[in-house]
Amino acid sequence: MSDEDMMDDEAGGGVVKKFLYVNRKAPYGTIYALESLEVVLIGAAFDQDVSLAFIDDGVYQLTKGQQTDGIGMKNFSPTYRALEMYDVEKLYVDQDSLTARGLNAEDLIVPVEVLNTTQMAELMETQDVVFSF
Amino acid sequence: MSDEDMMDDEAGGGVVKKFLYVNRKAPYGTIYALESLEVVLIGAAFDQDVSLAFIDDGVYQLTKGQQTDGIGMKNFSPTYRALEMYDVEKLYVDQDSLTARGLNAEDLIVPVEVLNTTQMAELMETQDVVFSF
Amino acid sequence: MLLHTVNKSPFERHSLQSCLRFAQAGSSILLLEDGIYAAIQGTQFQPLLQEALNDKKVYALLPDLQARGLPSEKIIEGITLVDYGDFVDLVASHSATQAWL
Amino acid sequence: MLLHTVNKSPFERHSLQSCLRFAQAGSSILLLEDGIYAAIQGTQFQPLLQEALNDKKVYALLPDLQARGLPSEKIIEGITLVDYGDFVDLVASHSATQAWL
Amino acid sequence: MKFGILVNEGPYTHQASDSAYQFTKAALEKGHEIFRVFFYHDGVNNGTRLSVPPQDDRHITNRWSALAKEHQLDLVVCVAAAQRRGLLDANEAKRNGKDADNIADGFRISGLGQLIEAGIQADRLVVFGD
Amino acid sequence: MKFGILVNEGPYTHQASDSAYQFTKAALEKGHEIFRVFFYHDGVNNGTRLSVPPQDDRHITNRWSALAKEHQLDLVVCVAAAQRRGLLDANEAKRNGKDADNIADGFRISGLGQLIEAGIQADRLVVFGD
Repeated sequence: MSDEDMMDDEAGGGVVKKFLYVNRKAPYGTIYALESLEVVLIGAAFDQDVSLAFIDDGVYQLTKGQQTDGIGMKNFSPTYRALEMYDVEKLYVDQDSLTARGLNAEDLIVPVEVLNTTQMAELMETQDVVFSF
Repeated sequence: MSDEDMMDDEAGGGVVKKFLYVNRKAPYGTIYALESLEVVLIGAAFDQDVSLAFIDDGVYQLTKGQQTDGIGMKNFSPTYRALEMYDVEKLYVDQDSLTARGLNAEDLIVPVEVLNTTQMAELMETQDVVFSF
Repeated sequence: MLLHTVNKSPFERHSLQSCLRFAQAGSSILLLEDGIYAAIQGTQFQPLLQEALNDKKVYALLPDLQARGLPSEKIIEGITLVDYGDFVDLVASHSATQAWL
Repeated sequence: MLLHTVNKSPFERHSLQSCLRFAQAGSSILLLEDGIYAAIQGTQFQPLLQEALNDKKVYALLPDLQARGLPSEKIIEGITLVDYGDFVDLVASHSATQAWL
Repeated sequence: MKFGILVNEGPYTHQASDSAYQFTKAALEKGHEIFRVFFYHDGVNNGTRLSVPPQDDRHITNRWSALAKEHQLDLVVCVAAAQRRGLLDANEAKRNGKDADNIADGFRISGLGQLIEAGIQADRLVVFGD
Repeated sequence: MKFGILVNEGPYTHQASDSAYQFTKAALEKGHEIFRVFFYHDGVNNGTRLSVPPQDDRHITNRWSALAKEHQLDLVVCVAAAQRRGLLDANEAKRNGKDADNIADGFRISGLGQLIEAGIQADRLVVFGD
């Protein structure tokens, strides 16, 4: 991250809002997953109440075993493991999205909380700010 | 169109190939429909055997009654009517795509030939070059 | 309650279905850009929208409908047509906006 | 015969279904980029792919599978894994390529 | 009310920037305040001064610049996304050893923190994308 | 065999340019000829020399430039699409009264006729897009 990314640290001035990052896109085919993660990392410095939701193809961002040498891109999936150090600990994954893709929580690179549709919908309803990319 | 667009006129040197332009995207939400049409217009100068296929949301490109003042864009649908002057006369529309959208040939701004799936598939198979945008 | 926005054609992408799966009773859904194609009568999506209308408000952005040549009389009954000013009001009157990109 | 390419996730877009509707017996389909998610066993798309395999060849780009962490043993039987060089050969050995963008 | 606007896509290719512009204009007309318009992903390309659209088409960048001038809007382009895609101001060009810059009037380059700040400070954040 | 390559999307945002590059490289390694790589829609943004990706990431534009230099590839950016999106060479900048240009080494700007010509002259045309 460049210097500028840090210069607004603490610009919130004590306000704590509920921020939800909604991840619905697969990695590598498009850049949204990677650039969303960059926002999460920068945003972590602002001490807001941050949650990440992985829905639809967004669950593919978290799969184990990504090896990107063949496509010449950087494998950014280990960064999800670093989120804990940034105190970003609320990672929620949609159960139906996992099931539809033949995946379960053990296939994912980080520990997550798996939510059913109602739980995820309720999580969304409590948010102050919803980021989608 | 700018001067450069014309400078390669007749670059084909007598070869006649079957060119198919496959239009599967709705207009205005993205620019693909408009910029595809720009290729068709330039390509018309090259005297190739040109066909246009409208499939899936591509059939929405041809709907009558488009009025774009409210979104501040230019309505480019009348350009499809000009294709005939460029000797681009083979416009094929997928029947199933029309039906799924509650449309029929009378809802379209230009006369087209409506094809069933098998006919469209056979048209595709005969092509030398398939452009998709 | 949330305002959900859907800007994708339901024939091309699954955004609308995902939105409808998570939208709570009492929330609102705004169809805009290519999302407005979901508002038309007589497609496979009409039952989904009608079910949503039972306990949610559904809006469609009129300038986007007009651009795409869709006459107002083909819109599913119960869907409210709005302009950009109304869109602003909708954002203001809901607790937050969630875009189903 | 045509080589069809599909680079979109079948969970996100309808490109795969459209491709399969028009792909003729004897033609080939290459899944690449996010399109490779269609090649996995146990999803709703497996029956579609298996039907396609009856009279068409289906290929999936291995570098894209690896990038996305999909092990080869989870691929539907009958789908052939290829690299970029094989992709070139496939284009060369088919009459034309149609990209289902 | 204070609005934050996030634009995720570049000009012309997707309608996102158009919808964001119409929304922003309508909000201003209703007397609302626009805390910031943040351009991310390909959205950074809205900030180029080198764009020459056809004469019968809208000029998306100039339209944003004019609205910013009229209403003192804060149009912020994400520095990381902009570097990837080749959108630079004079400082960034110099810092990265580039011989030209291409940012338009009324846009400024800054960090992602400006987006988070918009989320915190604005009463509502609205996202326009693909 | 002679291949024509069409790239419809810009760098980084979509994988299209990456896949096109890998395909082109593989085709050259197999001894095929690349008649032309044509950049259309947002694909024109692959031709900017102002891009500064993170140091641990690939440099998509430089990669194309290097491949073009090594194999005398013809990398053509569509003029109409480029004007819309602010990708200019020195001539285009002058012609349109712009104070800067941003095209990278090895790319040239020309008309859509060059794409049609690629369709005619190449044995196969392969499209990479969104």
